[in-house]
Amino acid sequence: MIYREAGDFKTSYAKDQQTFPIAFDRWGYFITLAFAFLVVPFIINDYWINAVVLPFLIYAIAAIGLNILTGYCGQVSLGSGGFMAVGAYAAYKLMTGFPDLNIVFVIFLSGGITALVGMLFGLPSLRIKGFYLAVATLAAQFFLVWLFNKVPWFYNYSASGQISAPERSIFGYAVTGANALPAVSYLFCLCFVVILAWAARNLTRGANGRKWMAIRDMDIAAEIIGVNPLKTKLTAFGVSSFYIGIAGAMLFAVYLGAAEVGEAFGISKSFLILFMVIIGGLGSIFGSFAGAAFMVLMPVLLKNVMVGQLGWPTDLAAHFEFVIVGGLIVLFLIVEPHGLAQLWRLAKEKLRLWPFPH
Amino acid sequence: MSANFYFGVEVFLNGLMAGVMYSLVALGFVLIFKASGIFNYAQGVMALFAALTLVGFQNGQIPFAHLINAIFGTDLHHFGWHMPAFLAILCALGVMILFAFIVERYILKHLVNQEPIILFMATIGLAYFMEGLGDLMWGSDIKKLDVGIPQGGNIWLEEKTAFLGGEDFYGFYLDNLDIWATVLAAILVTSLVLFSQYTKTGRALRAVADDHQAALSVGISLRTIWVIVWSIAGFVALVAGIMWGSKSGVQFSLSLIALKALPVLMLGGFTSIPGAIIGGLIIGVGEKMFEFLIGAPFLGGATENWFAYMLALLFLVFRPQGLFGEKIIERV
Amino acid sequence: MNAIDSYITPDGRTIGAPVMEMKNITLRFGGVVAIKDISFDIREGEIRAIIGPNGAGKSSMLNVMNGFYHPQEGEVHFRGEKRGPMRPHQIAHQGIARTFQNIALFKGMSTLDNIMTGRLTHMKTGMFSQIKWWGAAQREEVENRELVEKIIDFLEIQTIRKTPVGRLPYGLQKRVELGRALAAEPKLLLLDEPMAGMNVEEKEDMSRFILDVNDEFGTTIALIEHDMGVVMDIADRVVVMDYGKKIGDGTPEEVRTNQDVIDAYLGVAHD
Amino acid sequence: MSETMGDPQLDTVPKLLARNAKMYGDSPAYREKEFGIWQSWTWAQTAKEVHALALGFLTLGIKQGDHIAIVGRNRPHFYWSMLAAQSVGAIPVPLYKDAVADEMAFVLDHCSARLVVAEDQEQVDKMIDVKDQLPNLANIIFLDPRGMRKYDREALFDFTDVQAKGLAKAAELQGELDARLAAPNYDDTCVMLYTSGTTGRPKGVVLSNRNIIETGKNTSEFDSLKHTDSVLAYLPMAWVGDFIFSISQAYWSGFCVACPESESTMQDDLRELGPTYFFAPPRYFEGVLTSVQIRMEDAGKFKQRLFKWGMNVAKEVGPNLLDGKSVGLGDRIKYQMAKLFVTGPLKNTLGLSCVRLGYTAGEAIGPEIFDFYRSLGINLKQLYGQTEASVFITQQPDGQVRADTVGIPSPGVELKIAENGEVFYRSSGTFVRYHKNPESTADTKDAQGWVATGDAGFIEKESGHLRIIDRAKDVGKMKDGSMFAPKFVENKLKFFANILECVVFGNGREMCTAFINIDLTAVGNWAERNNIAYSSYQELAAHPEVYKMIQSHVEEVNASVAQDEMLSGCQIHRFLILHKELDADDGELTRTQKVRRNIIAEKYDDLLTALFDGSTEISTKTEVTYEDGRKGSISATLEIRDAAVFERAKVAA
Repeated sequence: MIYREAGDFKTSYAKDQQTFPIAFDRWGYFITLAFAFLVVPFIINDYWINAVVLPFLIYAIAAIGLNILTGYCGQVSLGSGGFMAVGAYAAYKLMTGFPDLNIVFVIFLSGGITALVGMLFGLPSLRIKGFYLAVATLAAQFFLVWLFNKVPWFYNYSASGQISAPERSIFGYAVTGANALPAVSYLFCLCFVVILAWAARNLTRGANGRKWMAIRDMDIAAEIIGVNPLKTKLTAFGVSSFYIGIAGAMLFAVYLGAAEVGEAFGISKSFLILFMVIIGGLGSIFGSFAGAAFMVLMPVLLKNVMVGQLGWPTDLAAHFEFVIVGGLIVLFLIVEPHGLAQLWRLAKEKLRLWPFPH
Repeated sequence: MSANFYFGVEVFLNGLMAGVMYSLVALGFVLIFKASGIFNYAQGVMALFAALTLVGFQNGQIPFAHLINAIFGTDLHHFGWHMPAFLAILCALGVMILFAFIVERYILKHLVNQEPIILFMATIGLAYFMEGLGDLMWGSDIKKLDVGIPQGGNIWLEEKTAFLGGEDFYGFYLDNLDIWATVLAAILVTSLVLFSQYTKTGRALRAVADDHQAALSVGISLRTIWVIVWSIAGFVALVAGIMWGSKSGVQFSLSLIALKALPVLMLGGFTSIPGAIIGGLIIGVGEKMFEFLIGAPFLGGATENWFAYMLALLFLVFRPQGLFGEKIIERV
Repeated sequence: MNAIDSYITPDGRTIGAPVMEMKNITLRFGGVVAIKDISFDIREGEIRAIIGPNGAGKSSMLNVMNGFYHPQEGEVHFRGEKRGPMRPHQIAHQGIARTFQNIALFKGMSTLDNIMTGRLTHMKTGMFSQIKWWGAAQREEVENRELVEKIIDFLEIQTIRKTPVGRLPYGLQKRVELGRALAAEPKLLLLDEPMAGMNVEEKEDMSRFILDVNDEFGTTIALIEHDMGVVMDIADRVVVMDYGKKIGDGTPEEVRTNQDVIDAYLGVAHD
Repeated sequence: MSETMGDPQLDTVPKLLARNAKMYGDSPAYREKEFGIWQSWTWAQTAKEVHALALGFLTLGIKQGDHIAIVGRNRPHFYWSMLAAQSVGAIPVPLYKDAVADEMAFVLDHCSARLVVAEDQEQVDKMIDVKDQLPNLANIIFLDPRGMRKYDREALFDFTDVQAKGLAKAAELQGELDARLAAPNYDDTCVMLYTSGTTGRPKGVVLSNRNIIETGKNTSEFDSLKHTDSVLAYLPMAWVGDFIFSISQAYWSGFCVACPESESTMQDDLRELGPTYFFAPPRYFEGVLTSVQIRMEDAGKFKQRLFKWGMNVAKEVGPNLLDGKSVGLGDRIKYQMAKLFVTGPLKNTLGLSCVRLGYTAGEAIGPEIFDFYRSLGINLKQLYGQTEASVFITQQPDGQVRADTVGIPSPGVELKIAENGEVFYRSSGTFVRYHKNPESTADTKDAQGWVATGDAGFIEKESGHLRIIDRAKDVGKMKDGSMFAPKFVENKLKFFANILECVVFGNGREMCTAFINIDLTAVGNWAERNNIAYSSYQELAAHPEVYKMIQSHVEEVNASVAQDEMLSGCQIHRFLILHKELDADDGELTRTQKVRRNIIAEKYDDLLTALFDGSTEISTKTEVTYEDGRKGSISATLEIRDAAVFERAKVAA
């Protein structure tokens, strides 16, 4: 209905392959970006930033990461929580170990370290497939959490066993620690999200992405047409963990400020990220955002309604949240196994064919 | 022989007993997986749910009391009667079977021939749902479960074995509950094996995994089979719930036994019943011994959390098809 | 081994020296012998068919040729070199592409992307230029797209360019798969029952494409088929297998008159 | 008629090309959807391509005045070939690519072509089949080498090779080429086009540079075409229309000519390209409208209601806005809403949203079809023309667009109506002669340059618009002496989506009867909805329900014909639905899809007698030709129906 594509034709492959081939989408994208950078920081309040926007941005990064591994390369992972923990603890050690190191580098380095760990745990993926691998990744989850619990060096022998982020700033604005202004941390995260999403798109649109998807769709055929399975899977694990590690580092440093591995990066975190990917849509960057938004917003809404409006005790509300999240997951899988991204695609098709039904 | 050796033996025995429980839970997975190709992550939560329901019936709790109170400002809690254990168990079993029907009717039916990973996700969703539901119905406070299984150390065994290993060894300390649990679990495991090996239904169950026609040929519809396996899984969950519950109270952590069973499956293979049993024992013994010999002394303990997984992982790297799976010849 | 000489086909194409030589190949699965001491060669620019009744071991042979199975005995020589222990993906890089009997397309991707995967062995840009995209990666993408579009045009599948392959009818899927193999610009193209499960017109189309491929790109083709009819029309030389043994080898005429072959196809009892 | 001398700089098409290459060097001249994207050539690049090809032609020894035949679907390379031909002083002769070998043989022989530029193996094979009948045919150039590896290359060349060869020899040939470019004058031949005459063998219409360039100039100015415009070239290259739109007008105003990927993808390509200037025969617009209706039938209730509402608003307001009449604010708002939700997206999905000028011609177009597109806000107009006139005889100026007229004389065209009602014209576009056919030249064009159109019509007093009734020779008298104009009735019938084609008979008889072809898409869809099972066109056509429906249409038409006191005698008393679709391959239609009524009358003589002798059914057997040229025959028993006829409208006394 809103699309006017006649005359919007492509005269080169570069144009044909761009991310938003339809002019209308392209403009929508630019406007959204402009809005996020130029308007949001001035209108947003602390509650929204802390309750919704920051977690959304950070989890979006994690979701993109897992989507690269699971959605694009078809390797199911239940270890995201553990890898986020790696990112977080790496960031903590780097920040405390090298106080002068710029926070941006800290975060990228933490991602890098996580990537290495991820590839280590990715090694078995050459031999074991499907569920076996999925369950195997739980090994990473439990082992890593245990490791950060049991080895005091990781939390600098602090009595509480907690890690807490010291203040770091860029251009004189604090982005971590107590004095960080919400708007600043927002912009900080936003920059990372935009860059990383863009990089993810580029990694998945070309040769590299096709290797991943070939492995996902039919690994034997992929190998026979010349895709090196181990290398491909490992890059997927590496890149994925890089993203998840960065998300972990930011969750700890920018959002939580202080964390204890058990409750911040437990297995429930792994599932949370997985839900985001599934509900958002496997194999879709947009889906990662949609899923993150959904899983972040829904509990907030439920809480507001049940506690805020109906005045129920919080524990009851929490239980309800479980019931509803669980129910929604099942419902989603039944109604649209390919997630919000697919719904979006279908809606778009309808709009493009409007007024015709097909 | 030094006392340490006997402590080791004691640990070993405890490991075996834990292992039997693992096998039991793992069996629940295997049955469902073989019959419906579903990897049922909710298995553990089912145990929790079953236990909660059981306690609820025993103490005559009013379901959803909190919710009702929250909405209508009432102050309900109990019906005020106590149900005898065996009756409560029957009721709980009934609930689990009902649950099996609901799952088949409202979930599985709509998810036939989806990719396995989707079904797996669905069971995770289901797990979340049941966890919330259980708490909503019966409240999330830790509950004591007592169905009359004797508890505490087994004096008899302790005295009989005291003479071994000199003066600083007081004989094997094994908890009666564990012994009972082991015995019951062993019985259950054997009967399940017999059931699946020697009854028509049982064979059908094993058949459907690889070939739905086979199942139908025995004259049982796929949906019936699903209901059956999920009921069985519910029953297994109930038993597991009772054991764990009586031991350490009915609480969220109970649902984690599922996570315990996963490495067992990796080790034994998702489709192999003997695999599940042997795997269970190996893991049970393995993690206890590892903790006793290496974990506690050198690694600051609590290695049970991950040892099983690491073991399974390493194992799989060298034998991807698991203990009892046959070698896969890949075709194109 | 007369590796130098070459011959001229009736329709005037020059067939060169052997591209691939199979020497005394034997392949077992556990106790089962799938291939028993088979030798033959495939020459530059020819269409070489391997035929035989179902279960004759044709597919296994193809899997040996592209390194998916490793024979217990015998040697595979490709372009004059003895093949060492190699993984299939390395062999693909040597210039051997294939199609599959039961289609092995990447269901989640469009026709275009599927054929683009055929180019993967030729695409070299590293991860970081991929991330940057503008520059090397995009240039490479476009160059390969141009080549792939020529193949799409050649196979007359322009209209399904952006359709997910899952939605395509069987015949078209076969064509896309051929396209994926062609995209690799292989030195040797292996076709696994390219006409299996096709109706007459589809078979005719496919034979036309195979001939055109061999003709336009001079591609050396080895194909296996269980029904003799089609093959005899398009193949230059034919190997006949039965129960893992080679029972005939030569031009279609020679093979057609070979007594063992006739028996095998009439299903005369084996002693 | 003024014998102006053309601007010496611009008196041939190649000179126009040179000018465009200078003036619009970087703006697109040609586009073609190929390899998944729109390959584009600027005017400058086009000039290079043509130059290279022209040199190539010289290497093949093309002489001035030679004929070069061009066979293929619309592709830039063929337009270049025509330009290259003109550059070396040869005469391009585009042919219908789906003509069978011997039809081509006739034409090639008739114009004694030296060279053929053919599209692909299919066309080349045809040439090779008939080569030995054509002593003059020296060489064949092909575009697509696919499948021709093994062909004997001695007289067969690849398009790009020829260009390369030409460039290689550029040094010695350039002088010759320049000379030939300079040589021709305004009245030398520009192109020769074969008319698929409704009767007999095609005639080669010779058009001069004057014809082509004057026409391009006048009509471009008439509709103020600019170099920023674009057109989709999808109609047969052999048809004069395509030459005028894609060469004459395009080169005069320098706009871009785009070619679809293939016939089958034309609709999609149109949607992508979104041209600003669009020509299509009424058939096309009918077809699209039918498909719109069919697709909307599958839509949900809400959408259908919205669609109805939007179209109604558009119908009320749209035409007035187009004609620049004053429209109330409320209506304007409603129209904008409709545009947002219905007409806008609809136009877009049809690929017509950018069209600022659309023409239809060739046959009468149904009023409601015409209004449908007008109300979408598409400036669709009618023109009246023919090959001999370089198309344009009359056309409708903006603001004076009506369904039932064909507009006022185009610039530089004079009209006169003979007493028998036949329309004559005289213009700068009037053709020079029929090739090797002085007598038919003579009886079409008289000494003063008046050309008989062969159509009967009259000029409306008040508006000065021309109205066409029918082919002059088809207009006859019925037994009772009243006027018989079959086309007039046929058109009314064809305005029904369910009727694809029909032929009315009755000349010299006491009543009118008709053969009818149903439209398989429309009727088929209707059958589905009323779950009527059918396996073939023949079966569907014979279905009593279908007969019932068609009968109602016929009677409606009779009712309206009855209103016209001149023609009320032409009401259809009896009709039958043909068991096969009329088809150009069977010679029943011309290549431009016009009915050849005499041929049909002969072929279906038995049916015709049955129609008039009052029998209620007739069994028959018919020859058919399949795509691949094989012949076969189908036999059927056809029902004949009587239709209600109406009182002649009394002339108020």
